Amino acid sequence: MISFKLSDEQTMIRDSLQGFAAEVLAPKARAIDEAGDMPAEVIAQGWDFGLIAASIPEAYGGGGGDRSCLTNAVALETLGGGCASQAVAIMAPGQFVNALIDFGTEDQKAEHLTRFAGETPVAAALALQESQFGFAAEAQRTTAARSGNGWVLNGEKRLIPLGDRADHFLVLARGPDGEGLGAVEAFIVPRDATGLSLSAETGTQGLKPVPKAKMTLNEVVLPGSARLGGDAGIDAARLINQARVGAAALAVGVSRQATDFAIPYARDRVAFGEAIGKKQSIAFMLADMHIECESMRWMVWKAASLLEHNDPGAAKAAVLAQDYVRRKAVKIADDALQIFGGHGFIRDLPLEMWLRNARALTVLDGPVSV
Amino acid sequence: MISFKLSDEQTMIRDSLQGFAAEVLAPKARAIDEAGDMPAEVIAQGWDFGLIAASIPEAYGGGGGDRSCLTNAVALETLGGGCASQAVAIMAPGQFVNALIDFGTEDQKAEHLTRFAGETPVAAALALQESQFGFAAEAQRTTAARSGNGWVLNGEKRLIPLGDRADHFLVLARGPDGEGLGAVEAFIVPRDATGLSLSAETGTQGLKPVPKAKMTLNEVVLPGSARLGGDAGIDAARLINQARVGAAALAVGVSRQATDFAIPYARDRVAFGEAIGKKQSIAFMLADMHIECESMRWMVWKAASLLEHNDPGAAKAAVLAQDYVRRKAVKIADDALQIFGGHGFIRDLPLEMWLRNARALTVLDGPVSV
Amino acid sequence: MADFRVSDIDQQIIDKVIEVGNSTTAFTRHYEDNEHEFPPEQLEGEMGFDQVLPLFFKRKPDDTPMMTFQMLLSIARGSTNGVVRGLGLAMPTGRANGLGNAALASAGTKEQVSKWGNLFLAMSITEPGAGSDTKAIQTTARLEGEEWVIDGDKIFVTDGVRCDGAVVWATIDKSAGRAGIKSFLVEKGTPGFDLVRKEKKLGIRSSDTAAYSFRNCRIPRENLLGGDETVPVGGGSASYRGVMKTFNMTRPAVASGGVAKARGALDFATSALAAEGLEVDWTRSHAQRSATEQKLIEMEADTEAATLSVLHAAWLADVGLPNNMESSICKAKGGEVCRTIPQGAMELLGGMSISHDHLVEKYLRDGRISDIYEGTGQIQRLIIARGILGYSSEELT
Amino acid sequence: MADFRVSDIDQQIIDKVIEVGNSTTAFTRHYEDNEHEFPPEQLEGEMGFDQVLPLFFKRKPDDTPMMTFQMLLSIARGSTNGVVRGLGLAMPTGRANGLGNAALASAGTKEQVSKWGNLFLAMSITEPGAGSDTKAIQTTARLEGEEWVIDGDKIFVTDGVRCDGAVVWATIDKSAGRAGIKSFLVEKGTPGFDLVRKEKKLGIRSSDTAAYSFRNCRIPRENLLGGDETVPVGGGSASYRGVMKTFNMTRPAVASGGVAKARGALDFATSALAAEGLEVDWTRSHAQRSATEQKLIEMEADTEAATLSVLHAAWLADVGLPNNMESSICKAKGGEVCRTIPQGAMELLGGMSISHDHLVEKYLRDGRISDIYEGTGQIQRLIIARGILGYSSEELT
Repeated sequence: MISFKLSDEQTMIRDSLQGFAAEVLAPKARAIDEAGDMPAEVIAQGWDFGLIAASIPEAYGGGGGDRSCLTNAVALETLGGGCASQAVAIMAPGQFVNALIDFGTEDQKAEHLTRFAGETPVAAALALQESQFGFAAEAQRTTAARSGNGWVLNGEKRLIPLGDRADHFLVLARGPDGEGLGAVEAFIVPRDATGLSLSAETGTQGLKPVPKAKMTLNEVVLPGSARLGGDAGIDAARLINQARVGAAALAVGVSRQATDFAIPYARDRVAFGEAIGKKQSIAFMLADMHIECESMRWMVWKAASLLEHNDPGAAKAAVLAQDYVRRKAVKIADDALQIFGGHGFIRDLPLEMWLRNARALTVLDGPVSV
Repeated sequence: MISFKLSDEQTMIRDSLQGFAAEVLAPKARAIDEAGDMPAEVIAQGWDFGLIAASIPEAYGGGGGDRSCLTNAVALETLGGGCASQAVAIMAPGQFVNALIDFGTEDQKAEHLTRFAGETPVAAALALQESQFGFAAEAQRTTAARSGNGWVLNGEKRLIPLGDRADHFLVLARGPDGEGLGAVEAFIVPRDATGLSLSAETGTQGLKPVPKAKMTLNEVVLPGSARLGGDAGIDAARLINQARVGAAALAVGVSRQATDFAIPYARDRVAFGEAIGKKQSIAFMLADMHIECESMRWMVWKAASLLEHNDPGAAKAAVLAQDYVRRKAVKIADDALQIFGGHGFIRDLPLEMWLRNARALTVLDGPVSV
Repeated sequence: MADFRVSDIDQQIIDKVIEVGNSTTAFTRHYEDNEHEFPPEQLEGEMGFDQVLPLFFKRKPDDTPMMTFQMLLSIARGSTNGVVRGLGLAMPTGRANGLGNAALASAGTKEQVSKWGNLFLAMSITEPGAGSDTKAIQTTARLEGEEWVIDGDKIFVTDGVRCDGAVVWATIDKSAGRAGIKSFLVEKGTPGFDLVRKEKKLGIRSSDTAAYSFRNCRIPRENLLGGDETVPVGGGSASYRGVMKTFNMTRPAVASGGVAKARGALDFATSALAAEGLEVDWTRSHAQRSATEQKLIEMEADTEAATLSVLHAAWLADVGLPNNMESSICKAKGGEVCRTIPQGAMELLGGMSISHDHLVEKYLRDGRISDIYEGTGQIQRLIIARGILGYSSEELT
Repeated sequence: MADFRVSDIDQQIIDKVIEVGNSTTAFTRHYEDNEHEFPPEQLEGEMGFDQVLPLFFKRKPDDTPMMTFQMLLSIARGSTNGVVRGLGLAMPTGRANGLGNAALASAGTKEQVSKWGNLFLAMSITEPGAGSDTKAIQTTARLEGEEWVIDGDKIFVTDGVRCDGAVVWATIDKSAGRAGIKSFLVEKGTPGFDLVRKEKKLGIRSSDTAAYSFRNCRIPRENLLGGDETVPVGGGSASYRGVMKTFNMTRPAVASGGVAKARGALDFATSALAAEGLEVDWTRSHAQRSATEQKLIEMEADTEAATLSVLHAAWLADVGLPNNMESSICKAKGGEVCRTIPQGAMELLGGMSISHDHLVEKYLRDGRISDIYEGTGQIQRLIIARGILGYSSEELT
């Protein structure tokens, strides 16, 4: 049945994260963005909410809760409404953990999940993006070839979140079988694998303070057990769609934040003798921003919910959510900036940061997952 | 050098057509559209301006003026600003004549052009559109195969303007050589060719009163001399781009007409105690309509001018003009209707007719040419 | 918990509604071309809502709540090809389902409902000089003895030709503004009440639209809806509020009509283009898509967003939460997609989309009204902006 | 006759301007990252406008008229990668080319022009509480003996750090509204005139932006631009009108800056995607294109339309025709594409577009200001709407 009602647990998570986003993340956002550096304490504070460990089975020391894409979407939107960069730093390890829960063999789960169930933050990340412009996950260039019982990986991955500190990466690569997304495999790769080298990225326009690394894979030899899911492999479409919807959920949070920031300003700012909010051009712009924040949210919720239920319509819903948010989120952040005029262009206010973050979140296939 | 100045002759043509469009075409437009029938007298009155004969060489009894795509663009915009349907009925034969002037052999010109140099209207048309959705001129399905010294045509053409009365058609078909547009050839086909059958179309949403026919070509055998341009053939890209820009020029006229009609209404119509033109939502809509009417015009002028000079940038400019007008013209006509609210939806006012005509002109590859 | 799936039985109902809606497809073009002709009681092959009704009894308590589900049905029904009977086709409420009936139900006294409940009633509000600004209406009603005397002109009366009568808005006191506006039930045949013309329209031709004139038109005193004109002027009249309440509840329904036309045009384009080999591959990223795929995806996303906004507004009503803002949001979205999606569908289909050989052009014409009636997109944005900015209707105009 | 081609020599000049503009590309990222550092007189490999100047003498009388051509050059120059010197780079007017210099040239007396013409002058109008609404400025100037005493705060002063002084707007009579506003030349170092801070901005970091404060700042009486404050209040002051005239003339120039950033981002995307095999085939129809091709075509069309609107406004000025409406049209278009095109370019390029490895992200940041300064898109639309509707600035607000 169709319902827009969050469960009590989801409501509780949202409410507690709302406070954290508004009182902890948002006030620090500008300073962290300017410094271009992510404080470890932010990650630790985020870790304390137990979002990542919540759905790790009890057998591995986790919370044993249901693995819910919708809960994650709600959490990401809420955190993104405080600071998208800090949200990414906090939630990036979830990509690794969620994929293991969804696709990992019992051995893989046992080996890796326990580490994420503790009280200390553990860094891990998905390595998906590559150097080429017009990057498409289904046409990626990193390759995985069979070699005896194991695998050999070659290629380059870019903009890997937490790449400076992660002990393990989930590296996506084109395997020898299948076509398009059907050929995409995921491999659990330790940081110290021979042939793997990491270096810091030069910098990015949006999500600026998120630590990001470039990874070169030069004949990286992996055992057969490194292939996520073992012989069964993974459903790459599902994994990548979870990442797309994750980024979209964050972008909804950014859009909502920018809209909510612009509304009181439009009431307060006087031009030509009147509050600019009383001008239809500004009032209607705000109305459209509000309309689209709502619409984006339902698109993301639907995609997350169908992904959670492994519904046959999930892939379509995820593509639609990604497309919709891509078109609306940047416009909303950009219009919010416009309402502030020249003030929006100055780095004293957060408008320009939100524009950069909205742009980053809607060109990347997700540094976080639902 | 860059200049936006029309020649004295172009200015004169525009001014005289403006009067004709406003005083003759526009007042009749609604009645003709409702009747779904094009009066012969309209075509005769339009013919009297000598637009089609103007650039037929003197040797064939024509005006001997320069063949100017820009002049045609100006004329089409102006006529389209009176009534697009009547403009099509008047100017459709120009597609046949212009193509003959541009690409015809001396024999072809001598045989056909003289007929169009007289005082009596002569109907002729380009047969381009086909049944398939997503029609692309470069992937058309009508074929022309060599047969001895001649040709055999097979296929179906749709929505041919003046198809009920034209004595000759210029039929486009894929020849045996080349790829894409490079394979497209034009053939001069008489109405009574064996294997050719014509029937009236059931009706259309826009350009409703323009007589339109469906043509079936079943093993239509043509002599070698029927191929436009003889052995040299044609530059199909140029011919089709002239049609695209022709339709765009008409659509600019429709957009301008709708905008100019909405402006005084917005001043007069009172809602909530004030002229609706004083509401920024309406005022800015009108401003955007005006901005885009201007912008579309320059896009069309540039494309027409480059086509006229056979400039290397002409194909690109034509595609850009078509794309731009496609996106803007329908929006303008639709916004004009919106300003009139429910009144715009009723067939007493011309708003809904302009919307239908704008839509037709921006999905067809031109029933007229520059 | 939040969910976006429909149950099997609900899907069966939706499919059946579509089947019913398509059962008259063969006649659609005829009633487009002969717009002032009313179809007979039964068309060849026509299926009725009675085909759908039995399925309803199989619904379970945990199926999608009713108002939300009605929106899904409205979108499904409006997206079909066989709309030849106007707004009333295939809906479960029978003949007496005009907009005026809704007004009667919400604002009439018990006696009035029982007296007129079986009439087919239109709603007559708009005037040549008053569209969205309903408080500017000029039609007057004055009490002479036991009769109201109505004078004025009305336009855009939906079902105004075939209805049995209309609920007419008139002011009993122009100086009182909104509070002076009352609604009156005027039956067809009342002297002084004339059907001036049936409008010729761009679309929704199977829904007739009338213009009325009232000249010294006398109706019994008890034809005032709600029965009592003495409600204090300052607080607004009961009947006015009753009708506005009807409107608040019907906005999602009207929005669903706009979404339906977007959906119909999009479905047409999707299948017609698939037949030409132009089909969306949902596993491909943007850089690997064709222009047609990308445009279909964008149209699908826009239509989906509008659909979800309608469902959300309806769901709030289902669970008893306020939905005033959300009703305007979904009406704005429905009004947007009813314009852009049929336009976009025709663009992708190309030149042949304008031909009467196909019904896609009808979706553009039929859909267009959805951004106009029951409040234009501009009016909805005004309501939304006032809501988020905390402005009154005097502060933000 | 109407023509849209450029002559060979003009194309050579454009190409050379691009070469000059790209000559400092190696330093661009450095001055982005170290935004408060001024580059030295000469960077390694840096070319100057002296490379371009000789070509100008080869232009013929029938080449594109000068202001129109300047717009082409401005777009070409602004689209290059090597913008490390702000607005003044590679322009033919030398150092004294601040916005204040234009104001001085148009509103100053002969004596004032000859006295201050060699200074680099900024323009100081905006205040924390007065952006587009310039008549609301609060900075005051009062005459005390032979001195004007300036008091107030100014923000968004372009070149305000490196300039020698600024033309400052202040009111001598708040009750007179616009007519009370005069402009004053205040040199750096004048007591009471303080540079409060240099702003940190999203983009155009090579153009410094300052905030000023004036506290009991005394300047000689003759520093009033135009020299005479006694112009009747009702008719507006000569200096105010002088400056507005400057603005009217500079709107196309500012628009060209926005178009330039659109052009630069689009050119980057076009060639980068071509290298990946994603190239526009101009002979293909919509149904045969890839999504990338279609988006590139739309962005190219939008950029072209904006370009033509700029050229049209400039051309009208060249031939001596009024261009007030057209200046606003092109400013609106420039403001639009400076936002949408860099955004769209990054969208097509995908994730790597955010990386500092590439300059495409800079076009988004640099371009964004073009829809804000010299009148936002909203202000331009207000001007255009007033023009077409025949409303005064009091009637349409």
